[in-house]
Amino acid sequence: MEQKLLNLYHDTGLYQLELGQAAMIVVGLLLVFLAIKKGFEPLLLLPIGIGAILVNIPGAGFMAAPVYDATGHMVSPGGLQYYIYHGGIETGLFPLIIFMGVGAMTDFGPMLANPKTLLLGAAAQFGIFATVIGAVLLGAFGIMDFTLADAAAIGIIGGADGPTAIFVASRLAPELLGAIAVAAYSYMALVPLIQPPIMRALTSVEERSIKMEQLRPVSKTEKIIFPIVVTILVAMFLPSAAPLLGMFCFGNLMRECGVVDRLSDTAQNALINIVTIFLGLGVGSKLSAEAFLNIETLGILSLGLIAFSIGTATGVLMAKMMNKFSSTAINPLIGAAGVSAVPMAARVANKVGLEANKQNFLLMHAMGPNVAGVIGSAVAAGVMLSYVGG
Amino acid sequence: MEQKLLNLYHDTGLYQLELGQAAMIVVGLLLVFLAIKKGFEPLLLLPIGIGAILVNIPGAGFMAAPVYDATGHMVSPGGLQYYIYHGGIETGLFPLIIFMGVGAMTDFGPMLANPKTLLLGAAAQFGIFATVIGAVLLGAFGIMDFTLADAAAIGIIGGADGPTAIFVASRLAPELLGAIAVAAYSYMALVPLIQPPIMRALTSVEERSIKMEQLRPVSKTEKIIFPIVVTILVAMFLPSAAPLLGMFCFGNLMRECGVVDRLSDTAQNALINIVTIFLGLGVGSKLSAEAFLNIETLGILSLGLIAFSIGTATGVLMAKMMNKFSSTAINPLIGAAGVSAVPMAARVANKVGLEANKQNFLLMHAMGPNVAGVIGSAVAAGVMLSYVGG
Amino acid sequence: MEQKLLNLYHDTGLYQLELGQAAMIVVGLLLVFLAIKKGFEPLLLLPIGIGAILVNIPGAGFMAAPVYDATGHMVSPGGLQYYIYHGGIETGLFPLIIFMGVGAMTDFGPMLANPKTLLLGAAAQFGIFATVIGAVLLGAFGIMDFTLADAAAIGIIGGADGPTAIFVASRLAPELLGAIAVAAYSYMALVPLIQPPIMRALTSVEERSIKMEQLRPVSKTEKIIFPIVVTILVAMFLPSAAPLLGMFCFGNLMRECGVVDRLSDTAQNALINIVTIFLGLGVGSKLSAEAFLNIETLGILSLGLIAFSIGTATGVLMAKMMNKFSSTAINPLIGAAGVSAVPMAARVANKVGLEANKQNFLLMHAMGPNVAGVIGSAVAAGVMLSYVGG
Amino acid sequence: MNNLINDGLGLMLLGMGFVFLFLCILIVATTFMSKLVARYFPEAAPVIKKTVSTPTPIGAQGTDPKVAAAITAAIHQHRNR
Amino acid sequence: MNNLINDGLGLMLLGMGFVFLFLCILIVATTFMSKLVARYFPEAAPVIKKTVSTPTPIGAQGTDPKVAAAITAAIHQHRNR
Amino acid sequence: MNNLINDGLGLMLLGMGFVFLFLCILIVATTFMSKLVARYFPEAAPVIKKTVSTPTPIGAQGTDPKVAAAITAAIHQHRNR
Ligand code: NA
Ligand code: NA
Ligand code: NA
Repeated sequence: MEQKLLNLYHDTGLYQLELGQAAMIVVGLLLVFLAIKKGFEPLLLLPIGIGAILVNIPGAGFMAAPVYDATGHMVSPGGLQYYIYHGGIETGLFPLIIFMGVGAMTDFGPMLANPKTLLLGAAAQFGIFATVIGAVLLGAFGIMDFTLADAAAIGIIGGADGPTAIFVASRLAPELLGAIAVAAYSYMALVPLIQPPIMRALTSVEERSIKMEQLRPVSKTEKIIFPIVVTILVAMFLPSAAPLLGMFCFGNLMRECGVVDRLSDTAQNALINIVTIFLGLGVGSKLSAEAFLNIETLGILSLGLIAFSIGTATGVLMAKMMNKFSSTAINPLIGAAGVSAVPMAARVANKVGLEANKQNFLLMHAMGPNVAGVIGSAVAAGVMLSYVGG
Repeated sequence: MEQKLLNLYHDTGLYQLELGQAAMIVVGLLLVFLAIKKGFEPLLLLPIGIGAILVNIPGAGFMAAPVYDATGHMVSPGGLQYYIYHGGIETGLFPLIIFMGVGAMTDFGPMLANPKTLLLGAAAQFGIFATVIGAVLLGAFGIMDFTLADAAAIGIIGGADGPTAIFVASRLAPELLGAIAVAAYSYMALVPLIQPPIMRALTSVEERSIKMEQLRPVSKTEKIIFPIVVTILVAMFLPSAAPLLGMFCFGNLMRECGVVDRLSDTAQNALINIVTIFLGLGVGSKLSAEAFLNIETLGILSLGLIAFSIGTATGVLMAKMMNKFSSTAINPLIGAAGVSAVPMAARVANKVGLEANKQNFLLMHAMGPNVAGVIGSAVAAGVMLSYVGG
Repeated sequence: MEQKLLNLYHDTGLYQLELGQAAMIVVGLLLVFLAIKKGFEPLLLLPIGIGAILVNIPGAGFMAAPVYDATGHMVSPGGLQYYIYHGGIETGLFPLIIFMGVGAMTDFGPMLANPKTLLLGAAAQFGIFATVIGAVLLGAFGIMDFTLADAAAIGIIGGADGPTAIFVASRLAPELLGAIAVAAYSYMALVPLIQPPIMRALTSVEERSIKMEQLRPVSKTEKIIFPIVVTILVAMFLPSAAPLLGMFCFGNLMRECGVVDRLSDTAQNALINIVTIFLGLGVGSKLSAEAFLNIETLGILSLGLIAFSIGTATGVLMAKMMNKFSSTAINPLIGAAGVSAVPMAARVANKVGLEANKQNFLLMHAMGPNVAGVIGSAVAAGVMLSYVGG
Repeated sequence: MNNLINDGLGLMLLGMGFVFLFLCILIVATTFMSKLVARYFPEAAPVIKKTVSTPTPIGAQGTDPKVAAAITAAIHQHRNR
Repeated sequence: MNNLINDGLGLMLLGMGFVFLFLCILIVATTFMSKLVARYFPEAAPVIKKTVSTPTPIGAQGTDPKVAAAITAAIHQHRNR
Repeated sequence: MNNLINDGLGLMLLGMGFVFLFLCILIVATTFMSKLVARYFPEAAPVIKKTVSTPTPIGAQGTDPKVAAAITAAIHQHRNR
C-alpha cells in the first residue's frame, strides 16, 4: 500500500518533470496564447501548441512506441502522437492531403489573367536559397550543426507555405521538423509586420501608387485545363515535385471541373479539418526539449526571418524590373505577395497600396503572384529533394 | 556541380519517361476528359484518371514502398498511392465503407412494395456468369492469359456495381483491378447508350407501353426490418457475401431506423466522399503500363460490354416471362434495371417507357429491380469468392 | 462439381453455425432492438449490435487476421473488424478521438459558475471503486475469474462514460471489453430508470424542492483558460490521465477559443461520427460467444448496475452534506448528476426536481456536477491505469 | 484447359442457381415480413416518406429541412407584426 | 486471494483519495483563475453565450446562425421595399 | 566544410535556375493554352465566377447558396400571397 502510494507519487508529473519538459510546456502555452490572443495561424498553431504540451507531460506516454511480443500480439499500445506522427507525418500523407485541400480552395483565375506574375512567384523564392547559404555557412564554420539537408529544410521556411515546409522537413531533417513548422507558421502570421517596412524601403510613393489595369475575365475551360498542364509539366521536368504539385493540382481540378463538387467540398472542409487537427498534434510531438531547446532552433528562427525578408525584397525588386520592361504597368508591391502566405501577403500588398493611393485596389493583382508563390516554393522543394536526396 | 546538374536532368521525366508510362498518362488524361466533358461517373473516374497520371510519372515514387532499417526505423517513406492501395484497397476497407454509404443512400421502399422484382435483379446477373464463361474460353484456348479467378473478377463487371467489382477484383485478381474498375465505371456511365437498343430489340411497342399499377405504401417498420432480414439470410446461406451485404445493410439500417441520423448523414457524405477520393487514387495506382497495356485489357473491356448487354437482355426477358404469369402487369423494360447501375438504369427504363407511352412513368417501378440488382450482384460476388477461393 | 456444391454448402452459415454464435447473433439483434425501439444510446448500441452480428457469422471472416508470405506480400487480406479493432481500439485512438469530440461539445459554464459542484463529481465516483471491491471479492472467493485489472475495468462502468470505459478496458482487460462497453452504454441509457428511485429514497420532498440561486454569468476568458488549467494540473498530478483529459480539454479549447471554429465543428460532427461508426463495429467484434456467454458477463452486468446505483447514492449524499455546510442552498438531487452520463443524468435531476416543485428548474445547476463527473471518472481511470499497470 | 471450362460452367450453374435461390428466399422472407408487420404493427398513417425518391443521386441534395423550417418561422413571425 | 482484496482496498483508498484531492485542487485553481480573470480581464458584457445549453445533445442541433443571419437580412430587405 | 559551402552554392544556383526555368515554361504553356482555349472553345459568357475571391480564407464562408435560394423562394412566395 505505501509502495503503491509511492508509485503513484513517482508517476506524478511533479516528481518526474524535467526542466526541459517544463520549458517546452511553457513554449506550448506560448503558442496557444499566440494562436488565440494574437490570431497567429490558429488552425495550426493551436493544435501544435497543445501537441507540444501533451508530448512533454512526463509519463503520459503520448510518443510511446507500442510493444509487441514475439508472436506479434500487442503487449502495450503506443501513444496517440506516436501513431499520428509515424502514420501521417513521417509518411508524408498529412501534408499531401492538406495540400490537396489547399488546391481545392485556390482560385488561379487572377494568375491566369496575367501569367507574367508567375515570375514574381519565382523571384520571391530567392529567400529560400539565400537562407540555405546562410545555414550552410553556419554549418561550415561549425557555429551550428547543420548539414546540407538541414540547410535545405530550413530554407524552405522562406517558401511561406506550411504543408510544403512540413513535407520537406519530414524528408530531409525530421529532427528539425518542430522548429521549422513553428517558424514557418509564425512568420506566415507575422507577414503583416515583416513585409510592409521592406516594401516601403524598396519602393517610392509613386511606384506604390501605380494603378494596374483590370484583369481580363478567365474562362472556366482555362481554369480546368491549367492544373492538368501544371501536372504534366511537373511530370516532364521535375518529378520530385510531383507529390506536392500533383495533389495540389488534383485538388484544384476537383474545384474547377464542376462535376465533383461533393468531393471538392469534402476536400476543403471535413477532410482538411480532420487532417489539420492531427497534423498539428503530430508536429507538436516534435517539440521535445532535446529537439527544440538548443542553439539550432535560434538559428532556424533567425534564418527563417531572413528568408522571409529576402523573399519579400526579391519579389518587390523583380516587380520593379518587370515594371520597367513591361508594356502594362506593374505595381512593385504585388511582388511581395510572391512569397505565397496565401492570402495574407496579397492583403498586405493591397493595404500598403491603399496607403499610397486610396483608390488603388491591388488585391486581385496580388493574388496572381500569391498563388504563383505556392507553385514556386513547391518547385523549389522538388529541386531540394532531388538535389539533396539524389 | 556538373554532376548534380546531370543528376537533376536524370531525375526529370523527360529523361526517364518510358513509352508505356507516356501512354498510360494519356489514358489517365482520357479518363479525366471522359469524366469532366462526358460526365462519365466523374466521382470515380476523375480520381482514377489522376491516380493513373500520378503513378506513371517516372521518379515521382507514388507507389514506392517505404524502406526500414533493421531496427524498424524508417529510412525512406513510401509513396502516397502505396499507402492508399495497401491500406485501403488491398485490405478491402474502402469498397466496404463505400458500400455502407451506398446502403445509407438506398431506399428499398419500391422493392418492398413489389418483392417479385427481386427476380429481375437475379435474372440480370446472368450477364456476370455468361461473361465468366467467355473469359474462361479465352483462357482455355490460350487466347488470353485468364485463370478462373481472373474470369470471375472480369465477370463481376456485369454486376454494374463499382464497389462490388473492386472488392472482388482486389481479392481474386489484383493485377487486373485497374482495368476492371475502369471498365465497370465506364460501362455504368454508358448505360444510357448500351441498354436502350437491347431493350427495344427484345420488346414490342405494346409491351413497352404497359402501365403498372401504383405501388402500395411501405411502412417505416418494414424498411427497418428489411436490412436485418437480409443480413440474417446472408449469415445463414452465404457468409462469403457477408462483408459486402452486411455493410450495405448496416448503412441502410442507419438510414431507415431514424435514431442515428447523424451517423447516416456522415456515412452518406463526409465519409463516403473521403473514401471515394482515396479509392479513386488507389485504383488509379493499378493503371501501370505493364498491367494495362496488353491484350488482356482489351479482353476485359470487350467482355465487360458483353456482360452488360447480356445482363440487360436476361433482365428484360425475365420480365417478359413474369408478365405472362403474373396477375398484375409488368412492363418488361424494368427488367433492364436489374443490372443495378443505380439509379441510372432505372432512369433509362423510365425514358424508354416514356418514348412508347407518354403517360407511362416507370421510374418507381424500375427502382425495385434496380436495388435488387445490387443485392443480386453482391450475392454473385459471394458465390464467386466462395467457389474460387474455397 | 458435386465437390464444389458440397464446398458451397460447407461454407454456408447453416452448416457451420455453432450454438454460441447463434446466441450472440441474437444478442446483437437485441442490442439493435434496444437501440432502435427503446432508444438506448442508439449512436453506439446500433453499431455495436451490428458488429456483434457480423463477427458471429461463421466463415464471413470479419475478424480474420491478414496473412503475409515470407517476403511481406499479402496472401489473404484481414477482415474489416480486424483492422478496426487493432487499428482503432487496441491502440486507444478511437476512444481518444471521441473524447476530443465530446470535449468540443461540452460547455463548462455551469461548472465554472459554481466550482463547488466538482465535489459532487468526485463523490459519485465512489461507485467505481466500490464496484472494484465487489469484483475483487468475486475474484478472491473464486466465484468469478477476475484479476485486479479486470476488477478495475469493470468498476469504470460506474463512471457512466463510454469512451473512458472503452479506453480503460482496452488497456486493462481487452477480453472483457465487449461486455464492459455494452454494460456502460446500456446503463447510461437506463439512467432515467435507475436513478430516480435512489434519489427519492435518499431525500425528503423538502430537500428535493430546494431552489438554488441563479448561476453567475461566466466570461469567455474563463472558459478558454479552464481547459488549459485542467491540462496543466493533470500534467502535474496524474499523467496517466493525460491521454483522456488532454484530448478532452483540447476539444473543449477548440470549442471555446473562437478562432478554430472549423476544427471544432469537424471534431463535433464529421470526425466524431466517423469514429463512432467504427468504434461501434470494433467494440461489437469483442462480442464473441467465448468472451460474452459466460458467468463473468453476468457478473459484469450486475456489478455495473451496482456501480451506477452506488455512484448515484454517494453523489446525492455528498450534495446533502454540502447543503448543510454551504452558505448557499444546494438541492441534493443535483448530486446524482455527478455520475456523468451527460446530459441524461442532469435531465433526470431536473425531472425529479420538477416533481417535487413545479417551479424548480435544476437543469443548469445539475450540468455542473454532470460535466464534473466526466473529469472525475477520467481521473479515476488515470489512477487505475497507474495503480494496476505500474 | 478442359478443367478451366468445367470450372467455369460449374461456377455459372452454381452462381445463377444460388443467386436465384437466395433472392427467392428473400422474396418469401420479405413478403412474410411485410405481412407480419401489416398485421402486428400496422401504422396509422403509413409513412410514404420519399417512396418516390431514388437513392439520393450523388451531388443532388434537396433544401435543408432546417433551412425550410427557419424560413417558415421567419415569414410567419414577419407576417404577424 | 488476500492479496487481491488488499490490492482492491488499496485501489479504492488511493483512487477515491486522489479523485477528491484532484478535484479539490481543481476547485481552488478554478476559483483562483476566475478571480484573476474577473480582476484583470473584466469583460464589458460578460458573454453568457449558451450558458443554458447543455453539451449539445447528440443529433439535436439548433438553427445555423448563418441561416438566421441570411433570413434576418432577407426579411429586412423585403420589408424595406 | 568547403564541400558544404560548394554544395549550398550549387543548390542555390540549380534551385533558382530551375524555379525560373519551370515558371517560365509555365508562363509560355499557360499563355499558349489560354490562346488555344480562346480560339477553339470561346465561352459565350465568360465565367467570371469568383474572380475576385481569394482562395477562400480559412474559416470565412459566405452564405450557403442553398440558403439564399430557399429564402428567395420563401420571400417570393410570401409576397405573392
Ligand atoms: Na512560396
Ligand atoms: Na448488379
Ligand atoms: Na463519470
